[in-house]
Amino acid sequence: MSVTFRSRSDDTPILECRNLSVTYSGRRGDVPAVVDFNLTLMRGEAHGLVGESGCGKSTIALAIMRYLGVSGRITGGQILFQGRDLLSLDAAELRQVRGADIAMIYQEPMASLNPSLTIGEQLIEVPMCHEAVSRREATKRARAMLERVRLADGDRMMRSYPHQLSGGQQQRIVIAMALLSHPKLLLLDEPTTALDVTVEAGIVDLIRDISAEFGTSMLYISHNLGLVRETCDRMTVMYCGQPVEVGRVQSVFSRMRHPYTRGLFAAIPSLGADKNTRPLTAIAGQLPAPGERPAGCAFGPRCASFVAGRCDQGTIPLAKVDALTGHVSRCVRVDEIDWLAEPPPREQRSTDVLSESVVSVSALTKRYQQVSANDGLSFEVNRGETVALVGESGCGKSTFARILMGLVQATSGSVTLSRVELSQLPVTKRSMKTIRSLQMIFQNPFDTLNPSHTIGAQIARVIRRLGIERDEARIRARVLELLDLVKLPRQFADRRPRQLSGGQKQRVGIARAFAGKPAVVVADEPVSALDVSVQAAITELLIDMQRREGTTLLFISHDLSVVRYLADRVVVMYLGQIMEQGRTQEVFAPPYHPYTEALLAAVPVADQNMLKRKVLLGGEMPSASQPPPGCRFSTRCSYRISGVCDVLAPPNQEFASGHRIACHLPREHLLAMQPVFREASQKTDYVS
Amino acid sequence: MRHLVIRRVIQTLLIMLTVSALLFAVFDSDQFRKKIAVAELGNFGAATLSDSDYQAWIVSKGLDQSFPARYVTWLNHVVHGDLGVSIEKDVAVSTLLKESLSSTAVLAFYVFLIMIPVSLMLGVLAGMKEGSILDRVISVIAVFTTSIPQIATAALLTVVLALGLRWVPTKSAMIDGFSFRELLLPLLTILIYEIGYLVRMTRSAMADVMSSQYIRTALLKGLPYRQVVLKHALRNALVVPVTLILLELTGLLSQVVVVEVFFQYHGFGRMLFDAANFGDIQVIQAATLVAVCVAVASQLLSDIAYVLLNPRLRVA
Amino acid sequence: MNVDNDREHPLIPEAREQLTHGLMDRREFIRLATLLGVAASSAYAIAGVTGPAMAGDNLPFPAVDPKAKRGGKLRIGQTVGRMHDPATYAWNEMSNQTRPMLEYLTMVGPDNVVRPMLVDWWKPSADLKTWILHVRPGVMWHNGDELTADHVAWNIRRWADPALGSSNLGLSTFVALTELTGAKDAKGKALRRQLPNGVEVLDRHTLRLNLSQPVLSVAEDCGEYCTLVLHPSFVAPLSKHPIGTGPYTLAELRVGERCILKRITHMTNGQPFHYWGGEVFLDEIHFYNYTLENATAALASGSVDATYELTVEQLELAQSLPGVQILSVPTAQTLCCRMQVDVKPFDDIRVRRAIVKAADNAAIKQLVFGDHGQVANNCHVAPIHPECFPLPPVVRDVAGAKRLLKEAGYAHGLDVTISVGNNDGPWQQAVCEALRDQVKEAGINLSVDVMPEQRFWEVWNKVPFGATSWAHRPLGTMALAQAYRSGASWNETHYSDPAFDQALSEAEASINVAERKIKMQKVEQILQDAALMVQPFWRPVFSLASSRVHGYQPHPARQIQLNKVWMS
Amino acid sequence: MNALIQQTREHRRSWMTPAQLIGALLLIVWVPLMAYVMFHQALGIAAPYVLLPSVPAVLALYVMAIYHWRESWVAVLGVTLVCFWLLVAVTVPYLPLLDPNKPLVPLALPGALKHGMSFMLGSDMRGRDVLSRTLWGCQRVLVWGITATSVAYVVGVGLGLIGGYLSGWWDEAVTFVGNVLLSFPVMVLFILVLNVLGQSGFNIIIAVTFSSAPIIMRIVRGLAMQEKSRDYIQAAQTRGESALWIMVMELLPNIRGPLIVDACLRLGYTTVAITTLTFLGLGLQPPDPDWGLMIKEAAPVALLWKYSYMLLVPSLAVTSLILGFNLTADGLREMSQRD
Repeated sequence: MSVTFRSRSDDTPILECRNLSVTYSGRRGDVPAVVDFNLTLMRGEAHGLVGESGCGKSTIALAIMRYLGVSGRITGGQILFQGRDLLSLDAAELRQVRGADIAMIYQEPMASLNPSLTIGEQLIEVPMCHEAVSRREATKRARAMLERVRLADGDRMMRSYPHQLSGGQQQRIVIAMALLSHPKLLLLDEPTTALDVTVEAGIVDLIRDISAEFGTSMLYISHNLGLVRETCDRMTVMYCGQPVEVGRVQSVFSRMRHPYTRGLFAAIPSLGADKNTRPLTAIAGQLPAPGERPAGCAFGPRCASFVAGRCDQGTIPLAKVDALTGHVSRCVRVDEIDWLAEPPPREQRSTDVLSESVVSVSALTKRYQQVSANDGLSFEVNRGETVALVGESGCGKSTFARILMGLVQATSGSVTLSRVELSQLPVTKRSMKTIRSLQMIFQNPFDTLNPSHTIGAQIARVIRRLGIERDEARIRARVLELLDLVKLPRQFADRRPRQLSGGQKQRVGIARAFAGKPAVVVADEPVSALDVSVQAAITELLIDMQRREGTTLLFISHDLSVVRYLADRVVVMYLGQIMEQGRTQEVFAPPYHPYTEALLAAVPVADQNMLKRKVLLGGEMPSASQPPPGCRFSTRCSYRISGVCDVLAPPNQEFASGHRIACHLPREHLLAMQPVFREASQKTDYVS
Repeated sequence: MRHLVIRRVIQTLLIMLTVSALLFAVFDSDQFRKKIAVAELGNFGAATLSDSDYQAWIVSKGLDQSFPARYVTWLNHVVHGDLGVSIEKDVAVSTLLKESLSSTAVLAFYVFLIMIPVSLMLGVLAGMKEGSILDRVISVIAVFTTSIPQIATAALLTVVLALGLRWVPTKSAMIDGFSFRELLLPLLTILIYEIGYLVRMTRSAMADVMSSQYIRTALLKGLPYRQVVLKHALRNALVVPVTLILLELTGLLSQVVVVEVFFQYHGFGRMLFDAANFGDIQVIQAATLVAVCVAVASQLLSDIAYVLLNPRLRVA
Repeated sequence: MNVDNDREHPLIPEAREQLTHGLMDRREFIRLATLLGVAASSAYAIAGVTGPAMAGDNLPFPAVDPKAKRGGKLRIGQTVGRMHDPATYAWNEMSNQTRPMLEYLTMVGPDNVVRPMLVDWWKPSADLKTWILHVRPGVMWHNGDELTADHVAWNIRRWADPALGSSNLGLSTFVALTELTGAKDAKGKALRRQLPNGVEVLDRHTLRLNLSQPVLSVAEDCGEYCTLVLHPSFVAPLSKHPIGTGPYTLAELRVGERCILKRITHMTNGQPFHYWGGEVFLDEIHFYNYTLENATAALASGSVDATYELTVEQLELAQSLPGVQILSVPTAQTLCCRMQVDVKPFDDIRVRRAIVKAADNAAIKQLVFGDHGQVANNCHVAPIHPECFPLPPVVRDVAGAKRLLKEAGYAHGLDVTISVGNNDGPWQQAVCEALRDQVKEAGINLSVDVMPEQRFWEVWNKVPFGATSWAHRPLGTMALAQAYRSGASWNETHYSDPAFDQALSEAEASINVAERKIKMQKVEQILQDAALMVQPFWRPVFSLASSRVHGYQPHPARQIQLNKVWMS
Repeated sequence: MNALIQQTREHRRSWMTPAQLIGALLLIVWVPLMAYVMFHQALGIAAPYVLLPSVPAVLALYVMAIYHWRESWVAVLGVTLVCFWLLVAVTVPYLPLLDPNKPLVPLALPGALKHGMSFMLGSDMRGRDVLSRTLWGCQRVLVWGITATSVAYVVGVGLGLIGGYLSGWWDEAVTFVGNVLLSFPVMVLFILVLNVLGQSGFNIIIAVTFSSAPIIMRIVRGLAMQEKSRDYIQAAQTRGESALWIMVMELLPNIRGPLIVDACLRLGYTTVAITTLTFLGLGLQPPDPDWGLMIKEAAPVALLWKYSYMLLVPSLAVTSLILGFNLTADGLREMSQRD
């Protein structure tokens, strides 16, 4: 671990929460958001708070700040900051604590900055307010702080408005703002969730350095186990407003002693595993609705080790797992469950990939005025295969999907589906056969279904529209059959989307896509908006459906773990161009394209057994309206050959059959690249 | 930013051209022309206007040209300030407009003078703490005042202030010259609605801003509440009200019709109303044109103000 | 010809005879005598009644109040119109604005008796076809000219010029100064031209009218509201070049806003102005633009001192206002719910008769004016007209109306619409609504189409069925000649009956009252039988003034005469 | 087979969705009322019976509205006011009122008992009962207001969907037309339209459409553009649905929330507009009772404190109706924000 825990003899914790309870009052009565929360945070310590959405982790941060809005209130417990009860402070005292002693960093940097004040103005008011320094002095400090958060061109930054900066820059500004008053405690509420992976890696790196440099204590809130593992010393896993497992990060990851923690871990695809070697296991059931917390263990109804009469009785206390490290778990059966048992092995799943090309893309280009969203894409997709398009936002992967679906038309080049040219054919002019054989699954579960129509009606409309069935009774029968296939109860046919959870909606989306027995399904980030435990279920469902129907799957994602997990072949895109493509194992192992390498290194890893090499990308992603000449990645590439990379378009170097890398680097150089990941027992220059 | 403004200016010009063409076309019919002819030839009724006289008049006026030529001629006149002559009042329309617009401008001046500070202040106070007692009281009053149609406001104010308390005269013809006492009823009538409307808009803008994340950031930075409101919130919350205030110039042109007619105040609205009643074509045409000019200009100003107040648009 | 010595009309002795023998009542005698050129005061004297006190023997103005004070400004609330060409004025209000500045040849007083103004006497021939007019000497124009017979002749010729399009051509006198050309215009209307020697100037102050047919009402016609006497240098609009003979001149005119007249002290040639009509008291006269409805409010709040008219709806309200005087006068003002005889379904006289029969004039009057006003007889001659022959009252006959409708083929009801403009007040609409309720019993569905005033004036003579308000005229024949004679300029019913025209001309030609009354009976009867209109009543005119205003007299024709009005 | 049975059962259970039921009820209220007011003469003897079905429909609507919106007292109050006037509009022929158009006793003060007739709210200068005129007066305002707003909505929504969904040249054209119309101050536009076309109820509908449709168009266009980018629209596009289907069946139902709020507000605006136009003498013409007309007629008469009821009563009536619309809109907006 790079963040080595510097234990001090100072006994007073920076922050201590004792039996903290927070309740929100709503129209349907009071809803407890946090119940009996305990936390001790020592000086210089970084504590991770992990859990899925709705588990109360953000509420804790806001409660510490005493900023719960009109509906939220603290119903019990204490929050001690350096031994002082924050709950007893009056408004003026509170103001002195806020920003000066405790600072917060937010999930959406853009929304957190005032759009009509310059960055400088927003920065300097912190020291001016808390330390009553002069404007000049405050400006000097702010300017210096910008350098420490590694923002170049600080003077320009100071004069800029938030909208003129990129998301990564904005988050650095927010961090700088938080650090300006040298707070003792930093609350980070999902600080990287809204950012791209490579940007996230930079921010995480910065946060790690800051905590080392300033000795600030941190409460790091995230849904991402990997991030917590990489940034924190201790962690708390939250479920339904309660901590279920607390301990040193290493201890928790190596000895998970709560079924929920284990479930979470099992639901995350690992960069080292694919669908055939380690299938994902979803957590059964759903998160209970707020206010409907079951008696006893909140996780009980979803737990495989549930024992009636024990798990659903009374209050479950935190049981010690390891007294030395303070590792505790809220499980009554912590000593009974066989924690080492492997999940039952699944049947070996294999896909019948035929070498028959279904979708063929060649030199496809799409320009919106100046912006070239796609530039000369060429690749093949074979029948029954899963091909993943990977890249960060703005790389043009969604544009390609829109061209394929006929929602926009290409500027030049061709896309064929079963030898039918589609690049210039809008969907309204396509034959019913083409439409039927090409369907799509969308990213946002809250958007994918029309809120006004029942689930049944929406699926039925597809069946009717695509001409699969004409008889009303048979349509109805087919609807119910599809619901069965995506493992949704039949009653859902009469429900409206708002009565469904995100995962359920995505199941309906899958049912709708597969209703017409399509040859190709395009899935645009189908799981990225879902909680971890649901992601796994949906991913598995997708794989099942694909296998059952023999469908070709075009999977668009920014999440390399998921791609690694389910794709047969991968196409890596950057700024509208393909950087690398090949079979999954080939892409995820050297030789890498420098961008692929950076992308892989940026992924936070939750697996204790994996070690990761540090590769950081410099600079910002250039604007798509002014792509750099030569290799588009050249502005951020650490291997850049000046005079070549930024002048000439890179050649495609073929390494294995179909494994192509668009790079100027000499073949030998590429072949000599080290893998990004290693097993833990190996070398030491890997970070973990 | 310059690009945005230029684009808006061009759009505005295009709209003005279209509106002027429309207005010209609408009043370019035989029926209306005959009326002007009758008036200009000084005859008592259209019945006595012989066809030959009429045709001669048309030729003398150059109205026998093609439509586009006539339009261009007319537009040329308009641009040079020749808006025709009022049939009813025997005065050049431009003179009439100048007088009536200046009377209305006096009214408008006082409206804005009072409306802007009062409504912005009340709106900000209400929106600052959504759901507080102050907010509820202000909001409820605002809903009421925006629900009373102006004729009802005018009637009720007359009943209370003029008939009941006898503080002000019932009418505002200002026959002995300008009198603030007489201006009071029309002024209040407009203000009651306008302030309510603007308070509601300011309140919701302020409430939106106060619930935004950057206000949370500012508060959690430990800044004093006053500073958060004055420095962080107002700047963003007032963008919409300011643009709305400029747009209200248009709204005012509508409202003065009712108010001026009710209180017999000699302004633009009254003039337009009289002209409409009399069928004073050239006055209607010119007044509409001027009204549209003012409206379009206020829309343009409002858009430009929006761009200027919004750093996102100002600093591209 | 020495007209001065021969001023008494040959008919005067005969009339005096009739008066003595009780064949003629006193009022009628006075009218006849003044008509024939006898000064009103003399006529009153001959008749042995006390006439209204007058300012002078030969002056048309009332006597001067000994308490009268000079000075002050009178503010009157009425519609302020433009002052373009007095001969083509469309509304009476315009002439009110002009009256302090321009004057008439004669003036009809509040008692409906005509008196000399700019002519100091007149004399008709026995056949009423030749009239001598004597222009009052010593009347000065504001520019220093003296008023002469030539000026008057210029005016009269102008009024009789068909090219001008003045409503004066609806007055018998001026019609009689024209002749038919024999040609017709595009719409089939007979064209007229002026008689070549209709107006003859005899000397500096005397002129003679040679009429093409006998006319009784020359003196009254010369006092109608469009016959303001202009200086021959006149160029429209009047408001730009105001030259008159009156004691005031125009100071400011803002149409729809105000009209301000100020007393003249000096003529434009610098000489002091001496007004012929004796002393006037007001310094300034202001007209402020208030509609009928708003004028009372303006008076109540002290914005004006007097109003043009008080509508009957506001009567009760006005009575409760402190410090105001309500003035009223009987008139021949009326509302004619008239039908066009050449438009379906009114081209069928049975339909018109059915509507007339279904209406109850007395009930309508009672409903709208209560105890004020007089019931009318659908023949447009009022009891206050000297020549009125009292026909028996029209009787409502719903059954008869139904029968007529059935005959006309409307057994299952008739749908008609009446248009009304409320130009004299909302009572007009009330009349139509009452009519609607009454004719409903006969199976006639009458819809009332209420139009804004100005709209209504655009179509008043075009709508098939409309409620037109008719202003007061001193003689009954005057309205009949304007409105019902074939081809008359204001013939809104399109009625054309040679028998009627003949009868009317005969009546107009007869001076003998007993004889004329009998002739009028025929005229009235023809008109009533033609069932052109439901004319329910003669309305009174009310006006309102602050008690500070003295001598403000309501006039049956709503003329505002301010020469002797003063303010305290 | 099983599925079939289930299907028919479910089909029977939901033969009419709540939205359809509300729509049907609204039609049952509005159509007879419109027929009654616009074609009173033509209906003849049947006229009084036409409104009978509307009475229970109004009550049913009220009960439904109260039930659905019980969480917001603002909305409940608003709906109560609106439904009160709706109820008055459909029951007024059956109420024991004096003839609203018949002059009975002029200037009877409120509460006066004259000639055996009780004038609870007094009588006007022509002796017509103010209470009766006020109650009858709501008919015209409601009918023309609702009709004009509906027409404006049909036009505005249509154009807005075209502009917002089809974009491109369609959008440019629709937006330009909208901008041209919006460049007229409302009252100026009304005066112009009514002057050129003449004064009648139908021309008021046209004038209201000219002034409101562009605003509705803008709102719909904005909502449609926002909604268009959502995945379910793309889903519909990718299955080759026609633009018309997407606009009407996919888009429209999802933007109806803000539109219903706006419609309530707009009903208020239209009511103001119609009352104002009548007041100015430009709109609906006398004699039938109408609030704007009552104010117009009373303004010159109510010059004394004791006659102020003539102004007060119609002013309060029109205010209460508009307040009803505005409160309903506020309540609905508040509820939509809470969800």
